[in-house]
Amino acid sequence: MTDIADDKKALICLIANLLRDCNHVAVGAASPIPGAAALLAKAAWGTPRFVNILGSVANNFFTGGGGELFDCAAQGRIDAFFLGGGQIDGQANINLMGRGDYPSSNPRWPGTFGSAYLYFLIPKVILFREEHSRRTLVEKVDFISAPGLSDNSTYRKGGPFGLLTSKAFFRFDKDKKRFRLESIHPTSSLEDILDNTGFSFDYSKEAPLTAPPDPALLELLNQEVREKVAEVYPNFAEAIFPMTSSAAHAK
Amino acid sequence: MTDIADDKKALICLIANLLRDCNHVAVGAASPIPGAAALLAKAAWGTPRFVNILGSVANNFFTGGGGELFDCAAQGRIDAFFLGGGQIDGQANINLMGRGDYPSSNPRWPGTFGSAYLYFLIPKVILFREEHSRRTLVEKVDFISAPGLSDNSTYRKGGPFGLLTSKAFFRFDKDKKRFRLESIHPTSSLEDILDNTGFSFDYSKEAPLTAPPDPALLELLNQEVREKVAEVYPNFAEAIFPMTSSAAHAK
Amino acid sequence: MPIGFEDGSIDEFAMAIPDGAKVAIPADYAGVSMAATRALIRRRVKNLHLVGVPTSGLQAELLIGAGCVKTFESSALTLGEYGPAPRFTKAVREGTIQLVDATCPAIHAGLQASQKGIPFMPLRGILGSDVLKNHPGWKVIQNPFANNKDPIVAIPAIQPDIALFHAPLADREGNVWIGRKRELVNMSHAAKTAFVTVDAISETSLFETEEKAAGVLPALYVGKICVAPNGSWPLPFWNGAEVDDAHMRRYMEMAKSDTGFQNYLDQFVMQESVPA
Amino acid sequence: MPIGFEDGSIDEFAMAIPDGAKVAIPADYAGVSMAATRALIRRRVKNLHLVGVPTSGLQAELLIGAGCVKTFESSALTLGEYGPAPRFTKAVREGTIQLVDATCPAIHAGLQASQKGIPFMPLRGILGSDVLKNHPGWKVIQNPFANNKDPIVAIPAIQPDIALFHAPLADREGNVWIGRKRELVNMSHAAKTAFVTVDAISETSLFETEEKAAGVLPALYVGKICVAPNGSWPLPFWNGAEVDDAHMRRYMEMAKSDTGFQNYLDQFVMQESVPA
Repeated sequence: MTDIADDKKALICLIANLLRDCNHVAVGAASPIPGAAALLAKAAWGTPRFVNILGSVANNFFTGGGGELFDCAAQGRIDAFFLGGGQIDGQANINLMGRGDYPSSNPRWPGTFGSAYLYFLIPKVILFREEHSRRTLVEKVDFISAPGLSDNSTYRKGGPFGLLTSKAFFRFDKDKKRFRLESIHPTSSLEDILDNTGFSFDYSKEAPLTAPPDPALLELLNQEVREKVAEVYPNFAEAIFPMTSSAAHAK
Repeated sequence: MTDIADDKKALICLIANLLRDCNHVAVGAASPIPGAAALLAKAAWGTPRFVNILGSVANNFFTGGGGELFDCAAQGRIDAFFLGGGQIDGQANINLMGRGDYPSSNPRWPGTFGSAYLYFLIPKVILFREEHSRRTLVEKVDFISAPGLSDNSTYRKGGPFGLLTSKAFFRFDKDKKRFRLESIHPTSSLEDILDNTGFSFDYSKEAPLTAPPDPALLELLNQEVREKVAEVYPNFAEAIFPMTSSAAHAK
Repeated sequence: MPIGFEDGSIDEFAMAIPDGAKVAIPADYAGVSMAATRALIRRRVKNLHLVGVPTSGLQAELLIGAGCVKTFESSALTLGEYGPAPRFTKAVREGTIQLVDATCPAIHAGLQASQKGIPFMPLRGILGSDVLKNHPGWKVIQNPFANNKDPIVAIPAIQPDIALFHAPLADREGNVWIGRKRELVNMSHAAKTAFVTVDAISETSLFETEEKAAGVLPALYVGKICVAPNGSWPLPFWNGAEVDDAHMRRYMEMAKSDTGFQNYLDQFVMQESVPA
Repeated sequence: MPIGFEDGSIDEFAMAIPDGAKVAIPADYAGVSMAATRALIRRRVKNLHLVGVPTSGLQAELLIGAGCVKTFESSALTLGEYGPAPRFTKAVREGTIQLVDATCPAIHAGLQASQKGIPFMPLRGILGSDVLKNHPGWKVIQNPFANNKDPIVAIPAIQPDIALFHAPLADREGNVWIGRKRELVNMSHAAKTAFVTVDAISETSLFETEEKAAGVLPALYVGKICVAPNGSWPLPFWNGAEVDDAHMRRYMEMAKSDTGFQNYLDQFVMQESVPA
């Protein structure tokens, strides 16, 4: 239990560092790790200055309705966002629609949401998928909900920055149109990653281990930011901050 | 003074009758006669059910900002509207831009406002211009802010219904593309109208006098509706309801 | 005042939504009229064309499961943390509903085009996705203001017959308070009319203060109102209610099988007893 | 928190609006920052491109008269019942300003295109008008969804550098309360940033209640705030103030002649003493 909590906290700290250069980060209500990371970065460095938790009432400052997120992205006012996918391939194409031949997908997943749009407009899109397996990280997705790359005639201000899983962090190299292994989490190994990744990617045999979280940052998360995370993601907070009594955070 | 007030009340009653078949009438804040007519019709018959006084705070029910009027018209949710013009011609073209060669108009008037749009989309547009002279009612306008007619390939759901002046009421005949004199106000005559109209129009030598206002309607205006008119158009109410003390309607 | 405003039951309200209607519905967090949804199933509505704005959840899942839906147009159907929607998943697998899969901003853009009375709205992104390849309505056009090649997707207007949702309050004139949920305003402007269930009636005008007025959908756009306290149950409601977590888990359990889903309908829809 | 939020004077606020800026300003009834307008004249700003949303009045009239304006883009400049705007009329007659004459919904559409990050928005109407014939930016395109000839006007995006207006309240986070005046939100979303004068500062968050939140422009869009009580004087303000009728009449009298207008500027702008 504590190990899993520690792993999740490490992911939160890693993502927080990736958001430090942002002014405004939007995250989904059902994305507790990215959401906690954005809240942590704001608490640690004051940047991102704006963190918008979509679907939340108290932590969402949009006042223009459900469309404002998309307009805001098109205005260049959202610096980072997170996308997942039932399948992600080596060209950073993502599939949120389903496995098999569309339209009779089996299984069918929820659908494309805003990915086919936001992936084009938000500069730093971080692909985040905890399950790292040949089922999720595939050679070629069955359905392109949103393409990782576009040709030169396509208006595109944003795209994939990297891919974070429970085993590793990859950076996406837009020139080479491939992922490059950036670091390996302490619970995994290069061999484990090669075994469980369905697409080919660049790597060095000396690929470093993912650095452990900075103790001060971890301390901040466990102390100050814990309350904020619990406000937005109560169930998640229960799981990763086991000392948090449910009474203390009941609404 | 009282004569002028009576004339204006007659115009109000005439317009009110034209609005009786409407669900929603929008009027400008600076259009007291049409505005009073809409309020009167609502009070008399319950139709229009919705009267929206633009630019007013208390009598404007739009909540979507300045653009809602135009969207609402495009949705087919506004049945009648009023347009004026420094010049109006025999094809119902209107000019709100200025006299002479654009852009160095002399004089320049305020500009086109929403006319170039609303004239196409609101079914019953009533042209209202009190000054009836060869200066205002011209053969051809110097600048078409909004055309009275469009060709068949043009998307057009609305257009001119009629033209009301201080001397007469004309109906616009879309097939003949001309105005037809409908009735002559008691203060004028056919000769007077022919003398003072710059465009040619159809008429019968037996063109009737404009019917005097229905006494019950006039009574309603003077009693119940007076307060409502004074709320929106205080200066105008002072002028046409001389018994209204300024104290009684001070805000 | 909207027809049937005072005395209508939720079942009468649902009767006014005809078979085959194109109905716009909000996402699970924005005020879903689950009370009207159950009444629609009770009245055995057929061939609905649902437009999930921009996504849907339990509402579409139940209507699809109950055989009320011909077409589902949206950018997702999600039950969030409860997992894959069982009836939707089955309908897709078996091809029993027609899918018009979009992406969130395109749903908004299609509604806004209808709201503005324009035939289409251009939209960035989307190019190169299989969503574009499979969408029956979208077209790629050249940006008329660009000198170089600049393709852009044109999203045709979506005009629902009815926008259907739940809101906290309506007043006696038929104005509805929607707070910050402006997608409900857009939906209603875009649709021919709006049908709204509300928790309660305000005896004073919602235009009484500028604060309240800023979050009002005017009566002009509203065709029918029905009082249905807690009408979004078991879904959460932005104006206070939390999701009924136990009920959602129970649904997921029952809806695994066809008979379980039928039992759910019998128990919670046909013989409705909504907790207060 | 916006720069200079606490300690900035109105003259410092105006200094941050550069020469040549494209500035969106609201209609006379929607919250005009006349305080900032006078400060702009005092700082002798040059070559402004004003976008009146969708019209302007005294604000543009003064700036044009004072020689601050290169381009005036709007659908009207009107002083309402006070009659023709004397300095505007003269500038048009003498050709000293560049005119981009539009129609109200096209101004809104151009801003909304910028707000949505799209190159243009199609718009009905306008065809056959001399407004279309003379507009430098609009194009007529064929509706790509029509089988027959169906021309429609394409309005290119209007992206102002700054949206400038007056509002009742801002909070310490930089959020601004605009009530029902959503054109101010559209203007601000469309512009690179918003500069706002306010009557007062709210010590509590404007997001504290849903009622208040529904009328908020979020701080994300706001670049600068300056406290300027009664900052719309002599214009009316939707949040309470009536027009200063006597002052408007005085302006009309003085602005008849060039010297009279200069005297007006000297007396009411250069040595400003705004009544409380």
